[in-house]
Amino acid sequence: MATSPFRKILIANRGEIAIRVMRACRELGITAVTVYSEADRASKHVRYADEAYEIGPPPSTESYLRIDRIIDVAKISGCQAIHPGYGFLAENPELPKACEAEGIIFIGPDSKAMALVGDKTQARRTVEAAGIPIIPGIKEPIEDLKKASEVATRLGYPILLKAAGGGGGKGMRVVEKEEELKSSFERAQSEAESAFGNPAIYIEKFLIQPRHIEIQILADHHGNIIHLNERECSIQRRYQKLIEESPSPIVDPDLREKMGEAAKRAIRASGYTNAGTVEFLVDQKKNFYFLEVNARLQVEHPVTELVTGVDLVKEQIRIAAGEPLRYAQDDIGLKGAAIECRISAEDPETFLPSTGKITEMIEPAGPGVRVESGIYEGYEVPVYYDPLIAKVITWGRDRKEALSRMVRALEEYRIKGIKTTIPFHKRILNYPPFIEGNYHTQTITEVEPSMENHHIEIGAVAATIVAMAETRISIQKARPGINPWKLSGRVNGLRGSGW
Amino acid sequence: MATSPFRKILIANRGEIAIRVMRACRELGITAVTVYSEADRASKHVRYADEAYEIGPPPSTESYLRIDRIIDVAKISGCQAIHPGYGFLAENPELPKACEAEGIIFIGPDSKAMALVGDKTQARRTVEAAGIPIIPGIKEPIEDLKKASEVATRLGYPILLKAAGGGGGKGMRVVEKEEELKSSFERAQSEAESAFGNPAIYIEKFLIQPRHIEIQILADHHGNIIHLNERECSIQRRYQKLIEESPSPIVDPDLREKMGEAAKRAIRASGYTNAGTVEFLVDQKKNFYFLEVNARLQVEHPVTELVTGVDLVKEQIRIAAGEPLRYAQDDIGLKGAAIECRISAEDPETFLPSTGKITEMIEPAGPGVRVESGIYEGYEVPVYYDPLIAKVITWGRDRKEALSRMVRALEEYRIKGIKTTIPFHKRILNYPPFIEGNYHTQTITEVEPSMENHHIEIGAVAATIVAMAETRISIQKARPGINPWKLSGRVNGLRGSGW
Amino acid sequence: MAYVVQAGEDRFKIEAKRLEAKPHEDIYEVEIDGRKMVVSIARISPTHLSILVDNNSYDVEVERFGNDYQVSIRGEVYNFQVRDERELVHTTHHESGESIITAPMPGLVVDVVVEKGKEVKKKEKLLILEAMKMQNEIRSPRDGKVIEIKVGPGDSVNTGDELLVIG
Amino acid sequence: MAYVVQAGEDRFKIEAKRLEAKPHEDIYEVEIDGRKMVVSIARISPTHLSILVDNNSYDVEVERFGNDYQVSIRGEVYNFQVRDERELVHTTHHESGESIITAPMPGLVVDVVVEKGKEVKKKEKLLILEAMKMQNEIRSPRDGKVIEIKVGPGDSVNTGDELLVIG
Repeated sequence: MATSPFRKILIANRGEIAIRVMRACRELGITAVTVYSEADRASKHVRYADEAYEIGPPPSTESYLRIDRIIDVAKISGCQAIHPGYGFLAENPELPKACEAEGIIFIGPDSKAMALVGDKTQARRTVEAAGIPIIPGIKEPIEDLKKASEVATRLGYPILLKAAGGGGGKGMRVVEKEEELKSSFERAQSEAESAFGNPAIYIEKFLIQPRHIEIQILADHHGNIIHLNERECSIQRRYQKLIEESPSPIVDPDLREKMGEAAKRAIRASGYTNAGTVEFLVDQKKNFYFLEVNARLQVEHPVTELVTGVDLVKEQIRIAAGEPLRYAQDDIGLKGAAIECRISAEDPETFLPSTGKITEMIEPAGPGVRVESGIYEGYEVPVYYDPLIAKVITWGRDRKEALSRMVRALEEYRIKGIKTTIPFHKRILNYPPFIEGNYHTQTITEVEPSMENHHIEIGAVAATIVAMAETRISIQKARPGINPWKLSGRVNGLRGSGW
Repeated sequence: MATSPFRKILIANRGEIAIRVMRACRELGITAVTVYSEADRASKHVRYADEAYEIGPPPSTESYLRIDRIIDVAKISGCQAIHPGYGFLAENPELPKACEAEGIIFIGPDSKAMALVGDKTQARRTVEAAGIPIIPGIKEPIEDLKKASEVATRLGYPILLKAAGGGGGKGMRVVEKEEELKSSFERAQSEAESAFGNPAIYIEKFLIQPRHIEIQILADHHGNIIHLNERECSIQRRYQKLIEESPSPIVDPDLREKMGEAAKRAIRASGYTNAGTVEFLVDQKKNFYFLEVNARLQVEHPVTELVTGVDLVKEQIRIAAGEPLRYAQDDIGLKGAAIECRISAEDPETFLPSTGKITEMIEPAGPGVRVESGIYEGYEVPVYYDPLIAKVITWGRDRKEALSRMVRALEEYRIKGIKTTIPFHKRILNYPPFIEGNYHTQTITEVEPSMENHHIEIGAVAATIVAMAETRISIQKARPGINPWKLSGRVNGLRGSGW
Repeated sequence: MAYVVQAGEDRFKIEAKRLEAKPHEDIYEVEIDGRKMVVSIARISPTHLSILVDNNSYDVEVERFGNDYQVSIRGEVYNFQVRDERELVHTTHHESGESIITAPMPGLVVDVVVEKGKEVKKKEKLLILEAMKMQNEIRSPRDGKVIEIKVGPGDSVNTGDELLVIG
Repeated sequence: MAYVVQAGEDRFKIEAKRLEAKPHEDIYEVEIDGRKMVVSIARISPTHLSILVDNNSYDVEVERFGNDYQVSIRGEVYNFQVRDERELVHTTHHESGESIITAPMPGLVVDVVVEKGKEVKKKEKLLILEAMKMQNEIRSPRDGKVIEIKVGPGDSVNTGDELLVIG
């Protein structure tokens, strides 16, 4: 039905983002090839793909992080391009480098630009030189506690520790005072090592109650760069984004214009192409500071898609194929408001991962609701990968409508067999400062456990009815040797007081 | 989270449209009450409602069409307003009349305007007087074959027979020549009688290959009327719409403006308020003729919602509460393109109804896809009601993108246990004249059964593997008396050649 | 044991043998009309299979309607008859000259258009069944004669109830 | 037979009797803390109930995690313990002074922060378990003393495996 510059693309990822990219491929008439680990044979991305290749054992270091195997699959299957999704190899410059060596197109920036923006120290230097404000902090990665202590003392506590090797919140820690530095520094190093294979950490001044606001960028190979408005991602836990929205409740057209221009300058200065995101922190006086460039499609890209009508994945593919951007800056509107909740397989109180089999599932639908998920009824959520299993994104004519649709969608979403963060999201959606748009990166720590118990009596009745039925069934199952007439009597006896 | 003029609304309907209206209620913070027949206790609309009242046996004449019982429920439950959905009582002026008598607000036009537009003869006269072109035909309902024959001869064949008492394609027949008139007239009368309790028929000149294009209207109680662009609904079978889209591929801004203005004049001349649709036929020279006013929310309203961003159900509720329209004509844009496929529980080849239990279900999702459905896994599709079980609506930045998303969504939609029209829709979506936007109300008769069999070998293998497993299971089940060791031997023997 | 799998004029002889059972998949050797291939099957449910053949991925739904297996792959639908090769030998000898027309869905008989003894053509209208608010025409599957009429106007019927016999 | 159903400090005594079985619903008489009500239950699945009480409609999911029943209604989640009233009499007499800390999910033990014999406070960190790419802190459910440590750094554990004993 559609024509495209590529015939065949390899999606080197799994879960919801692999399916997101494959959906774009189907709509463009491109054959979608994917890879999978031994744990993922029955995963949805394998079923959704046109072709699928096993690349190794479950741990991602032996499968999804194996550049050699991914390149092999691309060559064997005759793929012209590789889309990395997010996570795994998406920000590893070795993948575009290997693609360049093999004549395969990498759907993302070239290895040089990716290496530049991925090295946060170098990235800061580059954008600072382009006249963009950065957060006070050092410009060198640190591997040594003594050095860390000196720098922290100079900047003044609180300070922030971050992995130099990657993003996504892994390895990030705030340190409030000198006494906490040692243990936090060591933990951050160990997480950074395990997540990115690089224990280097860098340190910056920690802003009080800042807002995390980022600008979506598209840049082609012909020097055209546009921004697609901001997303606010201040609802975070341990530096992991949980909720994102566009527009930000505090960004007015003037600030949008300024941040958009700064982001474009940062991208131009870095020689960056394809889709990317420039992250800023915004302080209480609406000063913004460059944080980093995310050299990939973001988890939260759908909120931008809903308010602009642009399919970012398709634009990534077109840019990679060398097409000039189809939109000028003036073509990018901002219609209504969109919000995303990331649903994780985690206990909503303790945030401990919850794995297991999804026994029943009903996804939300209806007006203004979009679901991106990698799960299905009967799916076993594996222990090896990120706990993000689904995203709910809602659109409304205004923020209020988008929020009311999100509450409705979260109430509709039923995932049984594992615990998820849905109840946690519902709490945030009902938290007055969030409803008022008056929140920041620490807001989540203020949200109290839910005290809602409107329906506790009905809940108790439902639990009783199900427990009664289970008692009956287990009595039947547990006594295979019993005379059936007697068993029948027992069951009927129980039936008198239940199902 | 939201405030609304009403505290509590009764939704006097079932299936997907009842859920659509209840979703709007939830988003507005309105308590949603519904009614159900004995066959519908486990239906999704009962589960979705805040309150539900049983109103009678399965046949709709004894339940969903019982105005007295519906009014009783509204009074007992303390509802301030009634939303009728579409179908059932939605175009029966007795319902608004009963509401008026009881001081309940009817979410729709008043009984007088509904009676006027519902009487097609009177409606035509009214709009013709307002200067809007109508199709040549008579202005009187006919109950007698002889009269019908005279009129048909005067207009010249082909002619069209239509039920005077209601819409939705029921009772409609084209008659190509005199010899067919008798049987068609009798059948049309009988269908009209059974669907609307009124056997009267009217006759009009049948246009050759016209296009069915309709204008969505919102009219408040303060004299404000706006139109929300057109929808093209030319893909019809037996005068039942199957696929609708907005914008129409043949409507340019000039024609849109003209048809929009004509529709507003028709609405004003009829004294009509709330949401309504003015249907036109458009001939090959782009002349348009008034067909009728649909005095209700349409099945296909979501396509308008997707290209305008207006939630029509919420606007209906606000209008009914007496609020002035929140939009002027200039606020109504037209962004991108949207298309809807109506999924029915029917055999895709014979169109015979298919009832039974839905054993597995996966609904489509992802970018640009909206699903409105009234089904779930485990649901028994009842024999008593309309076979429409779900709607898939897709949006794209242009028509091509909307269509490619629809194909992708139809491929994702899996409904097992009953047959559905999904394969039929896929055929239309692949039919070149449809892809080119070059179609009309008879196009569907040209679409050939699918000859696609790219995957027939894989299909045959899958059928074999499942059949083998079933054989094994049925052997196990069928021989309870057999020595278990021997049975085990048999099973293993089979296993050698199967699962 | 080989199976004969047929959809309209397409007919395959298929034999499948399980070679290996892994945690997430079963590996089969499948012989289809003499060609052998190795097939990986992951069972999403007993009637929903993820199939990989030469790395090509198919997400396949199978439904049984009576003796037919309806298979859906990416919106393509096939109706297969699956028969044990040996069974086939028997049934082909037993073909009767009569066709029993059964109700395709529950409904109300509104009209029987033909009378007993009438010669009918293939696709000729036989009776009208109302269900789901629509009047549905039941047509003859073949040329023949109406041998028996088992229902009359006003009768309620269930799926599979016999309506007429064409001989 | 009555049940005691408890969620945190909320505790209900519930007795349910089925009065009638209809095609689409079962009618129960439920007595909750002495108040009687009539409840209609439609089973969407064995653990998914549509409940009507006085025409109020609740779509309720119930999940069993061990002895707990997790109930979701419109995004509200409750964790109930459901016990037979008689059973309750027994168990309250058998409370042991030891708490066994088990792994809440499969993972890799990265670090054990406490040593045997250490006094710990409620919520004090005990060990670090890596799963799903995150380091998760396992904390003490109560004040007490570390009586036994059953795992060490580098050990892989499955859900429910015993990690430590607090006395």
